[in-house]
Order: sequence, then C-alpha cells, then structure tokens
Amino acid sequence: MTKTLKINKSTEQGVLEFLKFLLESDKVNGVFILKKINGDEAVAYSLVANPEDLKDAVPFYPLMPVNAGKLLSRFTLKGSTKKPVVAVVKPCELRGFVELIKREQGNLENLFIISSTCGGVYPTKMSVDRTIEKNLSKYWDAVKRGESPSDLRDACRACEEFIPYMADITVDLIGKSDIDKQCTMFLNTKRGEELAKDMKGEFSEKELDRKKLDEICERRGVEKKKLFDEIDAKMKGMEGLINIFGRCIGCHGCMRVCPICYCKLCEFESPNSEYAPSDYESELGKRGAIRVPPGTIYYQLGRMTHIGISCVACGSCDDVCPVDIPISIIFKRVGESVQKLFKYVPGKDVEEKIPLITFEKEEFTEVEE
Amino acid sequence: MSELKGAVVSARSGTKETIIELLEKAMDKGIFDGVIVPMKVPAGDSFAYVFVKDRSLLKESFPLPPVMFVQGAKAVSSVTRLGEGNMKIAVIMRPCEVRATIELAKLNQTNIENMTLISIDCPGVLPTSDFLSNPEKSMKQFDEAVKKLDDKIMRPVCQICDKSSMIAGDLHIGTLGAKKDTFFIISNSQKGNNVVEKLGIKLKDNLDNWHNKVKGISEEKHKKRKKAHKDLKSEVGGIDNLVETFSHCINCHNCMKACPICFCRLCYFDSDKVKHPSEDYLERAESKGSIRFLPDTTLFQMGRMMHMSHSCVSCGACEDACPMSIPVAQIFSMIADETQGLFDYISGRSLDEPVPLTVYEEEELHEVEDAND
Amino acid sequence: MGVKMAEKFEPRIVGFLCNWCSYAGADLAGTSKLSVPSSLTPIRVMCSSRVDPVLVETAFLQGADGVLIAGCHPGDCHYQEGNYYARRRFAILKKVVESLGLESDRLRLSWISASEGQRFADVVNEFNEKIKKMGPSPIKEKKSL
Amino acid sequence: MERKIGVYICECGPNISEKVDIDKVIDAISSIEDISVVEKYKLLCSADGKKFLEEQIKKQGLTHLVVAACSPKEHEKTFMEVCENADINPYLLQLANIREQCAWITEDKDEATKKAIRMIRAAIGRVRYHSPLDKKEIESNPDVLVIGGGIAGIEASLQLANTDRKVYLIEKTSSLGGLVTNFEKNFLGMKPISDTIDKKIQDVKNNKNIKIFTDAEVEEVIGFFGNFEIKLKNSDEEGDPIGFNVGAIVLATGLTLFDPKNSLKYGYGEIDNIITSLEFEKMNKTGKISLKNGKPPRSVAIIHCVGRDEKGYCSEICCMYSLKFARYLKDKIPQVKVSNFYSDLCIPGKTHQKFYEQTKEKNVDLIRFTDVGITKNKDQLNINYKDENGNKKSLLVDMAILSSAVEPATDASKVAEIVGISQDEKSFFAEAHEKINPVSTSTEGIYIVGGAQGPKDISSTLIQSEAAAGKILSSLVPGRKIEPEVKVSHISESFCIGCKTCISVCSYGAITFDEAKKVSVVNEVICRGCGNCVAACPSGAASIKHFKFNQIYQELKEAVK
Amino acid sequence: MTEKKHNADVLVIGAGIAGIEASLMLSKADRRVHLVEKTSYTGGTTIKFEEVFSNMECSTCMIAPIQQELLQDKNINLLTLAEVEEVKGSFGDFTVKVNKKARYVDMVNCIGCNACFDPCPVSLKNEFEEGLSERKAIYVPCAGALPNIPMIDTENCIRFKGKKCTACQEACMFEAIDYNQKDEKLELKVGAIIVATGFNIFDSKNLPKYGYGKFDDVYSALEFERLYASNGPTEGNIVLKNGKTPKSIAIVHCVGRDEKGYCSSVCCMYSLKFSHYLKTKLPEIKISEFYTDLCIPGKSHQKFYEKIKETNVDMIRASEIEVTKQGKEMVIKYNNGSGKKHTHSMDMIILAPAIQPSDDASKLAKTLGIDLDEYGFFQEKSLEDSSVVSSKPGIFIVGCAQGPKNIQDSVSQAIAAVGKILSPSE
Repeated sequence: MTKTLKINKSTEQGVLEFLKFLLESDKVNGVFILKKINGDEAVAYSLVANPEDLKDAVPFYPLMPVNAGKLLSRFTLKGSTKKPVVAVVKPCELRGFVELIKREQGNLENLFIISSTCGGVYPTKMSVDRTIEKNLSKYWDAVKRGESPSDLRDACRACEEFIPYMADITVDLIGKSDIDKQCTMFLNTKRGEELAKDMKGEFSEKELDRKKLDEICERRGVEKKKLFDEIDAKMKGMEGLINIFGRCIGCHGCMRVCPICYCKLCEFESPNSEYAPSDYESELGKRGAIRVPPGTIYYQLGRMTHIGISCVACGSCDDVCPVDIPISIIFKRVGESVQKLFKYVPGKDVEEKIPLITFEKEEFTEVEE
Repeated sequence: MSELKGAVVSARSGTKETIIELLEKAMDKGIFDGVIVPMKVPAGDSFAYVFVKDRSLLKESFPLPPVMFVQGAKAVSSVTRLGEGNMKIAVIMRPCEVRATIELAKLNQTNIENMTLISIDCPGVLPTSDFLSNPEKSMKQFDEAVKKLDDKIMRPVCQICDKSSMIAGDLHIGTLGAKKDTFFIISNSQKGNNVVEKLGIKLKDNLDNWHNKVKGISEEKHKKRKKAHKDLKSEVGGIDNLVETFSHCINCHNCMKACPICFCRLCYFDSDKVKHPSEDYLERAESKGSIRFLPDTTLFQMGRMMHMSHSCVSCGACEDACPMSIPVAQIFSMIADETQGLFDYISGRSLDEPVPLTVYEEEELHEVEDAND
Repeated sequence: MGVKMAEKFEPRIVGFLCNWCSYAGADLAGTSKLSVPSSLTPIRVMCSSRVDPVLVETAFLQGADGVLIAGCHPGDCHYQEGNYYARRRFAILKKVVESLGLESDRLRLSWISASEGQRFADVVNEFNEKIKKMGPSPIKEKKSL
Repeated sequence: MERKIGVYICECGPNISEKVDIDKVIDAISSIEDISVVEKYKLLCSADGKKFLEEQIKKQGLTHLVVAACSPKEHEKTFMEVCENADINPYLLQLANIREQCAWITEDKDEATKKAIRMIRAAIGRVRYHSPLDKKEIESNPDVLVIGGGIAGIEASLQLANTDRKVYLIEKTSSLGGLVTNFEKNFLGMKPISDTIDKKIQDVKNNKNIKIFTDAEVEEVIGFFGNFEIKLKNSDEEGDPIGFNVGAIVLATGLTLFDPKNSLKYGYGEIDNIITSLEFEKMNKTGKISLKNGKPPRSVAIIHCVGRDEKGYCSEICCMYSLKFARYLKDKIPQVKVSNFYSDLCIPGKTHQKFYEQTKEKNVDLIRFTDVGITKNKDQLNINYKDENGNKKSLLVDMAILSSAVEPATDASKVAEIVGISQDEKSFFAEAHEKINPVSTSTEGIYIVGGAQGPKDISSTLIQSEAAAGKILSSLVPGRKIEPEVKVSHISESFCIGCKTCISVCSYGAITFDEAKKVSVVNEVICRGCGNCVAACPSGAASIKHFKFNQIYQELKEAVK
Repeated sequence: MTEKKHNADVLVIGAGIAGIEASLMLSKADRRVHLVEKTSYTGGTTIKFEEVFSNMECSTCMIAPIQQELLQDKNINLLTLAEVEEVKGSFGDFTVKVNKKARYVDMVNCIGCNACFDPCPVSLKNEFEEGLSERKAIYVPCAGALPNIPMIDTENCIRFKGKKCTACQEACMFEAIDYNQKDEKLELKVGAIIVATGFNIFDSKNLPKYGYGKFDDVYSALEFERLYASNGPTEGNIVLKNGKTPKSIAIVHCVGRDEKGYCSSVCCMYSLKFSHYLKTKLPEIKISEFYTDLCIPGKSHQKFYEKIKETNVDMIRASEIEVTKQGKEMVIKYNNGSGKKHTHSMDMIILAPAIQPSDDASKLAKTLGIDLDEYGFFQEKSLEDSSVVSSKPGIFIVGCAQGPKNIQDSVSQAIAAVGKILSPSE
C-alpha cells in the first residue's frame, strides 16, 4: 500500500493547489511545469518561482513541446540545484531524464518529481494552429475512459510504459472517471511524503487500479503491434531503409530533441564523418554515383546503435522531423528488440546500469567555459 | 566580374533533357569528370543531390526540382570541404544555392577550384510540407506554375526573391525571355567560357531578351520584397510580437542545421557558453516570477542573425525545416538585407568580396559611434 | 529578491570598457572626482574587440536598460585594429536589434581615451539621461524570451 | 572541488568608507554561497594590509580571493603578489574597483553603496569561474638573422654578435656595404665615408660569430620569436639547401632611388648629361666629374624633390645630399656655377642649417621652384621652372643632377611576404608602433631598421640598427627562457570548423591553420590576448583565458540585476 | 666590458618618454636602473600632449601603460625631485651623487586621494598647465599624473614661510604628510649613464614682434597643447581670454629659428597637428599657418599635411611677420613669398617656438664632464658615428637633449643607447 493524498478538487486544480502550497511554504523555490505563455499563444515548459504565475500552468496538457527529460538535464547539468525544485513531467520524460542521469548529464538531488499515469499527447504541429484547444474536451473524455484519441502521436498510442517509475509523487489520471472532482496523488517516496506534509487534504493508503491499467496497456499493445507490422513491412532490408530514410534531409533535428542524445558533438557531425575528395573519388570508382551529403542511412543506423538501448519512445523525433519520417516507431521497434536482450527498461531505475556503455562519457571538456 | 556572354541553345527535346544532354556531352569530352545534380530518391517521394561519375546515370538527373530538400551548398561543401580534389566537377543548382556555395568558399568551407558552378533561372520552390502531402500532384502543379511564371504556390520567401536569376557562378541557364524550345546559356567567367567553347557553342548571341525579362521580374519582386519586409516588421517587430513569433520555437535548431551558412561544427548556442547552472535559471525565474524553460530562444535567433545574417542568401531552407512553421526565412531575409546593406554587400555575389566581419575600413560606420558627439 | 518595486527608475547599464583607454578614462574620472551616474556597472575587457556581440545581446535580453561599449579611438587601439572590428560587429548588432523593432538606442558605442575622464563622465551622464527618458526596458518583464 | 571565497573590502581610509557604507555591503554579500569570510580593512595595499591578507588566505584556507579596493591599474599586481606569497594561484583573484569607479564618482552614499554591492557581487560571481593559470617558459635561440648587408645590417650584426650569440648576415649582392659604398663623403662632416664603412666591413668579416652569406636570399621563414627556422635559397657544398634556426630577425633591406624615367618632364634617359643622384655619386667617387663629351661642366643644376609628388612623401635626405653635391662640385671644379632648385628646404636637426649656410657661402645659387622641367638646348640643357610667384623662368646649364626620392629596396615586398610582416601604403615595412616602437613589427622578434623602415640618413640608420640590437639584447638573453602572455586565446581542435575568420582578424599572426586537421591553432607565444578572435568565432570553438564567456557573463548578470 | 670591476647598473637621467623606454628595456635585460627625474612626475613633455602626430593617437593612452609598467618595475629605482650633483669615475665604474629633494609626502603611505588639496590656503598658477590654471602649494601637476602623489612646493607653502599651517596634514588620513622630511644625498654606483633630460622651448618674449606676453590670446605651442588637453585647465575647450570661442587663428612656424640657427624639425608637423585639433573641435574656424619652409620629412608626414590642407587651412609662406593691435582687434602683418604685404585680423595666435636645450643642460654637462655643442645641446662624439655616444665613454645622450627631434627618433635613440650598453661589442 502507498500513502496517498486526496484533494477534493479537479485533478489539475488539486495539483496546482499543491504546488502553490509548496512554493508558499518555501518547501520548494521553483516549479518546473507546462504552462501557457504569452496569454494563450502557446504552451511550453516553464520554471515558476512566484505562486501567482501558477495560474496559467497546465500540468497535464496533452502536448510535449520538448522532452522535459532533456530540459531537466540542462537544468542540473552543472550540478544539482542548490534550492529545492519540483518538476511535473510525463513518465517517458522522467525515464529520459533517468537515462541521462546515468550518463552524468543530470542530477536528482533537491529535485522532486511529480508524474502521472499518462494519456499521451498530440503532435506539436497541432499546437501551432491551436487545434489542440478544440480537441481538449474530447481528449479528457477519452482519458477518463482510458482510451487514446486516434489523432494522438503514434508513439503515445503505442505506449505501454505510461505509469511512471522513479516519481516521488504519482498523480492518478487515466482511466479515472472522476478527475474533474477528485485529485489523487500517490506519495511513492519518503521525499514525496515529506513534500505532502501539512498539505490540506485527506491522507490515506491506496494502490493504483492495476487491473484497469493493464486493460489499457493491452489496448495500446494492439495499437503498437499494428504500427510495428506496418514498419516491418516497409523496412525490408537495405532497400526498405533507403525507401524510408531516402527523404531525410540530414537536419539531425531528431538527434537534437532526443532526450538520450546528449553528446556535445554528435559523432555524425564530427570530423570522423567527413570525407576527403579522395574518398569520394575512390568511392565513385566503385559506384557510379553517390548521394551528397552522404551518410543518411549511416546516421540513422548509427544513432540506433548509440541510443537504441535507452530509447524511451517519447516520440519527440517524430514531432520535429520536417519530412515526416516515422522515426519514433522505427526506433521503438529497434529499441525494444535490443532492450529485450538485456531485460532492460530504460529509465526504470537510476541505480540500474546501462547494459552496454556504447559511448564516451563527457568529452571535449577543454572548451568548457 | 567579367562581362556576361551568352548563346542561344535549341532545346527541342525539352529544357531538362537538353541540359542533361549537354552534361553528358561535357563528360564525354572530359570537360567534367563528375557532376553534382539533384535526382529523385528511390522512393520517388523526394529529391537529393547526387554526385555522378557514371555518365549513364545522368539521365536520371533532375536539374530544377520542385523542392529544396538539402541546400545545394551543403552538398557541395560535403564534397570539397577538405580539399579541391582531382575531379573536375560541374554543379547544377539554384542561384541562391550557388551564392551560398560562394559564401562558403570564402569561409573556407568548400573549395570551388575544380568546380564549375551552374545556376538556372529559378521559379521558386514548393514548401516541403506541401510537396510531401502529395508528391505527384505537387510535381504537376509545379510544372504548371513554372510555365505560367506564377509563384503563388511557391514558398513565401521565394515569392519575394529578387535574385532568382542572379548569376554568381560560372554558367547560368536562362529560360526567361527565351524563344520556344530554346534557352540561353550564359557565361560569367573564363572557366565558363572555356566549358561552353569546348562544347562547341559560340558565346556570341544577344542576351537582351533575357536581361529585360529578368530585369522586369527582379524589379517587381524587389518591390514585393521591400513591402513584405515592411509588413513583416510590423508583424514580428517589437518585443511583444517577437516573443509571440518565437513562442512556438522548441529549440530543435533545425533552422540552423538546414542553413547552408551555419557551417559551425559546434553551434555557439549548443556550446557550454550558453549552459548555465541551475541557480542562474532559478534567479531569473525568481526575478520575473517565472521563465519559460529553456529560456534564451530569442537569444539563439538574434545570435544567429549576428553570426550569419551578413552571409544569408535567403534560400528558405530554415523555414522548410522548421517543425513549428515559424516564418524564419522571411525574418532572416529581412535582417539580411539590412545587415548586408551596411556594407553594400550581397552575399555570394562574388568570391572577391570578403565577408564583412573579416575586414574593416578605417573611415566607415561613423553613424554607429559617437566619438565626436 | 523578487520583482523590483517600481519606485523611481534606476537604470541598469552594462559598461564594457577596454582596459587601455576607456577603463583608464573611467579611472581618471575617478581621480578627478567627477560625478558619474551609478547606473553603469563597468566590466573590464582587454579590448573592445573582445566584446562578443552575443554577450551584448545576452545583456540586452536579460533586461539591461542600456549597454555601453567603450574602446580606444580609431587608430589608437592597443592591439592595432581591434576597435575597427568591434565597430563592424556593433554596426551589425545595432542593425539587427533595430530591424527587429527593438530599441537599438539602448546600445551605445563610444570611443573614450585614457585622458578623457571628463568625456567618460559626459558619455555616461548623457546615456543615463537618455535611458531614463526611454524608461525601463520592456524586455525585463518578459517571461518567455 | 569546494570553493572558499574570501572577500576583503578596503576602506582606503575615508576614500571608500566615506562614500560606501561598508557594513551594509558586508551584510549584503556575506550570505552568498561559497563565501567563507567577508572583512573590511583600513588600507589593504599598506604593508600591514598585505600581511593581513596573506595570513587570512592561509588561516581561512581560501581558494579564491576578491579584493574590493582601487583600480586594478593601481594594485592588481600588488594583490597578485600577496596571493603568490600565500601560495594560491594569483589568477584566482578578482579586484572590484570600488574607489575610482564607484566611491570617487558617486555623490549619493546610498547609490554608491548599492553600486559597490553590485560590483562586489559581480567580482564574486566572476572569481568563481576563475581557473589557475600558470606561467609558461619556452626555450629560445639567441642567434639572429640579419637580412641586408648594407650599413644598417652591418651595424646591427656588430652590435649583436658574441660568443654566445651567432649572427647570420644575408646579403643579396656579392659584396657588403650597400648603397653608401658608392658615396665619397657624407654630409655634415664631409669626411670620407670609407673611413667608417670600410672599417665596419672589416670588423664584420673578422668577427667569427658573424656568418656572412653573399649572393644569398632567404627562401622560407617559419616559427616565432625565439624559435624561427630559416631556409635559404642557396645550398651548401653538398648541394643541400642551407638552413638554420634563430630567435630574432632584423630586416635591413635598405633603399633604392625613384627612377626619373617615370616622370617624363625631366628628360632623363632622353637627353645627355642628365643624371641621377646615385649616378653622380658614382661619377664623383671616380674623382672626375665630366660631361658625356669628357669636358668638365661649367654649370650644373641640382634638382631637388624629383619624384616627391609621385611618391607622396618627402624623402628627408635629398635636400642635404643635394647641398653635399654642390660641395663636391665646388671642391672639384672651383669655377663651376651650381644652382640648387628646391621646393621646400627640408634640413631638420641642429647641425643641418649650418651646413646649408656654409654651402651658400660658396656662392651656390638656391632657387625655389613651384614647378620644374628640363629640355634640350643644343648640347646644353634648359632648366624651365616656375618661381614661387608662378613666373616662368629658364636657366641654361651643362649638366643636371636629379635628386630622386628614395623608396624601399625592390625586394622589400618579397621579404615582407616571406617573413610575414605587413608594409605601409608606401610599401616601407610597417612598425609595431609609429612612435614608441619604431624598430619592432607587429610580429614579435622581427625588427626593421634603416631605409627599409623609412627614408633616413646614415646617422639615423645607425641609431635604428643599434636600437634593434637593443631590443634583441634585452629580450632575447642567451640561456634565458621566454615567458609568453598567459591570458591567451585557445581554439578547440574538436570544435573548430576551420573558417579562418579568427585568422583574418588577428593582428599578430598568432593564429595559424593546420592544413592537415583543417583547424585554426593559436600560438600562445605570439598571442597578446586581446580576445578579438573569440568574439569573431561564430562557434563554441574559441575562448580566452581569464576573459571567458562565463566569467564575463557572471559580471554581466549582476550588472543587469 | 665583462671584467669583474664593471658595474652593470645604469643611471638614467630624465623620466620623459626616452628615459622611461630606456629604463624599461634595461630592466627587461635584468639591469638595475636608477632613474633620476627632476620633477615630481614621469612622462616629461609627452604627457602634456592630447594627441601625437601623425596618426593622432591619444598621447596618454600611448604613454600611461608604460608609466604604470615603470612604477611597478622592481628593477627600476625611480627618484623623483632628484638631481645629479656629482659624477666621478669612468665607464663601468661611475660614482654618482644625487640630491633627492624632500617631497614632504610619504610615497608609501600616500594613496593619491588628493584630500590634502582643498584645505590648502595657498593658490597660485600651475606651471604644468603653463599658468592657465591654479594649483595649491601641495599639488600634483595634473589629474592622472604618475606617480599620483602630491608634493609640497616649499617656495609657496606658508608653513615653510614660518606660518603655523598644518591644513594638509590634518586632511590626510594616512599620515602621509611629513613636514620634517629632509633632502637626501644619495650615492649611486653605476656602470653607464644615459642622459635623457629633454628640451625646453624658445621663449617668445625675446621676440616682441610676435606680441607674446603683450596681448591676450597669443599662446606658445605648449600652452596651446594644455588648452586643448581634455585633462587640461579647460577640459579641452578652446576659448579666448574673454570666454568667447575664436573664429580665426594664426599658427606661426619657425618662431626663433633665425635666432637659434637651426630648424627644430618638429614645429611644422605639430603646427599642422594644431590645425587638426582645431578643425575637429571647431570645424568652422578659419586657420592660417605661416611658414617659411615646410619641413615634413618621413614616409607618413606629407599624407598628414595633405589631409590637413583638405580641411581648407591656409598655408601661407611668409616672412617679416608681426603681430600688433588695431583698436580691439589683434592683427598679423606679413610679407608673402612675392614680397607683397598683407594684414589679417586674428582672434588667437599660436606660436611654434624653436626647441632649445633644457635650462640646466650646461650645468649637467659640467657635472657629467661631457661636451656641449655650439647650440648648447649635448655633443655627440662624432658626426660619422652613433649620435648617442657622448664625448665621454659610458655616457650616452638621447632624445631632445642631443638635438631637436620627434618622439619616434627620441625613442629610437633611447633604445639605441640601451643597445650600446648591452652590446658585447662595447
């Protein structure tokens, strides 16, 4: 049984009350949370210090502008935060962060994590023209029923890891019919309990409704299989790869937003990936023609080998791909197959070692300012 | 810059085809050992630059594709950044790609010693997203638009491009003002002259038709450009609009990666210079109540303007690559005109003009200083 | 800590001073006991050419009410020609800011020699007055830059 | 590692304490993180003050130090020494100049206090990011290469050569001595030049520490102050190219004359008996001044400022040597009629006017012209000139001597390119500083003397040679290592993309390009640490020690708060 | 010169730019230097200039860094208010007696806050500012002077005239003021001596025709330098005695040339520099330069001259110049080249007086036992050889002490002398 805190407010309101309390009682100095910025213009992660500014926070908004794991890593890259901060993030973002911590790219000290069972999010594109706004009610109805609207991102519809690991506090969200009236928070850790102390609301002991969640998980499993089959059909051999990645423009946006890709300098942007004219000349001797810039497939495969083991299938790469390559599903597909080998669930436990250290820790320190 | 010389080439088999024939001929004569041209990718749903040595593959080439997936300058740079090489290479690109290439050459990012840069009158480019929604249809629409010289379906930044026929490279293929089933081949350098003469073409024909047509179009587009920039300034200008404009930016830096001028191995804004300890972010949040995280999106954009706007060729690659549909290219084209104007500089116009920030004049820019006020 | 109460407006001006001329000029203003507004906080750099425009943009976007870059007069650069490059960079910077419809008047480039203590005082006074007229930088309050 | 920052505020008697409420300052900053002690002191720069600081650093086990006092120009060195004595790296110190730039210029005490707090917070923020910097020492080669075997090069070589300092003297012609060997006498003293030059040439030849190469040219120079590698065009007995290492280079490539053929109005090369000053010197040296027909001239015109307009500068010596010519003529052909045509008489210096007056006494005509030309008149010459009122006049003479402007020796540009120094617009070598560093160039270790640096007479040439020698003797001491600047730029090999922007903005040639790796490399020995390249670098590759982005950023943050 | 007995230390007389450069270079070569300066500050005449021709660099920016370096150099023993009284011995082994006058301000304790000035009851003309501004009896010549430490001028301090005044002492928080300081007699042992005592300018009062001292607004070159200096008495505002800004200015070259019998070689250039000064501050002003022969030798000077001419400055070749008054108006009369007489009225007149040896040159020459030339400059050993070698071995003469010259040549000579001293061939 886990300690729980119940507040008789809508789940979102409850959480906001709680966060307000944390700031006002100086339990934390900052809240890291999704928030509307510039009025209604956009939703983005924000670091909030003044309780007032929580008013337009939207912790469970169905959007992932950037994988918060990457952001939390940037936040604590130069060392743990000296003053306590609480972050409200999605399970996959948390898992991404944990993977980064394992790679010395972040720090949990003084950083409290609130997460929730996750209903998935819409493609970031939909935030540009504000179409998400129109879909919100539809979305929340689906969430209550534990279903995924069809226009959610592929990665989310196929996500089976929607229950957070490592969160100090888990907010009960999906499949919960009374989220409009009730807010239930599971205080998973001592730290979580400490935070909740003195908060107005009823404390009790409870468990997440595993059965319901398992059903949801199954449904998503089916969705996943469908997507995997499609990919498998396309991804037959080199030919398949070329067909799928042919349109890649090498912007490396997928790498930049990926919570796992943390290298200061990606190998595929380093001198190792440059070719001298002589290389081209000899290569052209073998083949009549080469695509330039070269290395499109090489980059994608390389990235798979580098991060596949840790891919949390958050779907950010899909969001930024300007040429709509279904990267996330491909990576999820490959990732899971590798992860199975080691029975490794990325981001499950910060103490758990990464099966293979496929890359250098912290390189190029000489230019650190 | 040498005086433009040109010839009329008959193109009964079609412009694209004739260009390919000429390239094949040039390879047969050993004028070029290789050609860098756009081609359809196997899936047929997009295009890529291909470095061809086997002339039999040339027939696949697609000199003027409807989209700009990769800015040609990047392709060229990937081939000769590390040296000129031994192959004599022809490259067929859009004028803005040629200009970017020349800009990169100044910045030591490519070596065009052994290259013949060939540009083509550019009708504009379709937005990548539009194209991807239905490649076949887009192809047809594009061809139509080219025939009608109608740029409505092109990218906004192409609609206000007043350098779409600017000749900065060695050779240029002029379709504007050409009689039916012909086009102009125009030489802008000794290198160009040699190539054409070796092909047995005499550079003696009159170019007035082309000149006039181009003059007309670029003047009209120039007016449009000025107006568009004026409007844009009122839309995105001022701190509030600016913040709003970039509020959707998710720091993916696609714009920077797609930009031919952003050649840095490690972008300033990915370096440790902009990575701060948590206290710093918290302090900022405390003083303002809250800050968006990551902050400094505007700094990134303004920083890029500082670092590359003086070399920006307004090619639009950044806007194509932006997943959040921010009008980056239009904004940068506006800034570029302004900053380059300071030095009467036009990026990629000529290899002999040094990049503004690598030189100075003792007597200049007194308006920005106030030593004597 | 917390948001500054808006009593009377005290500008925050960042002053990048080159070590050899302008910083010495500022010192001379001191030894000559001239009166200079306290709004300017000096930052010593070896040469005006060290002033990375991105640093200035950073100051500007973090809400500086004004940024002054001061170096040796053209021709006097201790490092031969640094200030000429500084001037070009500044020109571009100012143009960018101006073109974005931001207040480029909040950025200033001045040449101040080691013997110009008075000029240093004048420049800062003048600049300070101008900034006061302009009021606080609207950027200060922006939460999502 | 754990930081323990100590902040010490100097009251500077009343100078700071009167204007700044120091106790308020202490309150405001003592709570800042990493601060282990904040204290005020009456006068930190005093002997007691320094002792106090030193003890504090040791007692408190401080890792970083902030001193809020006067201008770094006053006492940065002082407090850096204190750090050294207390065995912490002197670069872990930051000064906050709260006297000159706060207390002394702020009327309102409250404002001054606030500003002081800002400045000290900034210093604290900055010092946090300081990293220890260590002096480097580099072995240096004391030997010297002198290019040019004229009087300048000879003098420099003689001043320098010693058992522990070899001099390589490179002369492109077959003999030493240069231009002056053509002269009979020098002006002022009118003593035979051979008295001086011949002796000097002998001394050079006899000096076993001077290695002379005649008919020799330098092909390649690479390296930097203290460590230049020289390759000559010439090869040794075995036919291998001659090469050697030196620590410094003296350029004494000398002068040549403006060719009057370039200015038709003088009829030079067209009409007989019109000769250049150099030709006349040579003729005079043979002992016999004569016309083409062998007869001595009865009248001679000496035209000053030939080529001045074309060159755009006054060659400084023409007036004087033209007067000397008048003396030559009067000595050898007493009854000859001599007329000097001049535009402005340029005879600077304490001794020159006297020489001029003495010459005039030998009834030499001095005629000021505003324009002059020469035409043939039978076998004589018409000197057609305008006087200063613009009246056309003409004078009939047998012979005309053209006192040509001087210009840099023809190979100057080539040499400049090989050693990698810049030339001024008149293509003389450019000095590091026109006033206070006239014999140095912007490349440390390369010096310019004599006519190569600008038009000048023998005496000034000797001075420059000795000056260059002085520079070398004081900075390149045998057995002593070179200590380059420590606050220098650094370019990350891994991040540099090789756009060479940094190279084009560096005034000292301190950045070279590694063609193999395609990256820029800073030579720390040459770098002066201005930071220009850092601001020029659009990427994250360049940084400069002690003025890093984050160090300045910390100051900036406080300034904005 | 490497025998045991040889003393490596060097005495440099005069802390002007030549003396400073020489000292710094000797120090760089690890020589100990005694730098004897007769005034209370370093920098000589150069620090009086706002800018130097022909690149118009700010003079302070040029020299302040090396002054700082000098003050912080441990090898250099700077003796201000000091004069050489006796020199014995020979090259390699001189014994020098120096009289170091009391400053009455402790150089260690004083921190240069200037708090002592205000309370001082005495106030008189400041010589450094050519009498254009006032100073106290305890003073530094100008703001930014280095070392920034005041001295008491006992000639005028009322305390030293017997009154009971301790105003300055009371004002000083650092017990820096010490009325009991005594002049010190120092004995220095050195191996070589560099004489860099600089120059003086010809006193235009000797030539009444120029109206100097007679009329307001006739200035000598040095006075004008201070009038223009941004750290000078008017913070660089060019004003007439009546407070108005001048509309017309005459700059007269070659003042005293005939009397002296030589061309001072820098007057033409600095006169042109003055035109540049004036045109930058007062673009509208009418400037006439009256010269005899334009002496602008060297590669960079003519360009400067041409630049000035473009700013339409009248260059008038003139003789028989005379400055008089017609009513209130000041007028200048002259003959132009063709002998025609002309008269112009002028608001201000700047005289470019000849450069002459400093007043104590002859005294010093005696003390050092070296020759003077007929003009009173220190005499070089021979016209054929290095001009820094004096008539006595081991004593070197540099800068304007040896003859009129510009900064570049002075510095060259200074460094050359160092070269001579360091050179193994000596």
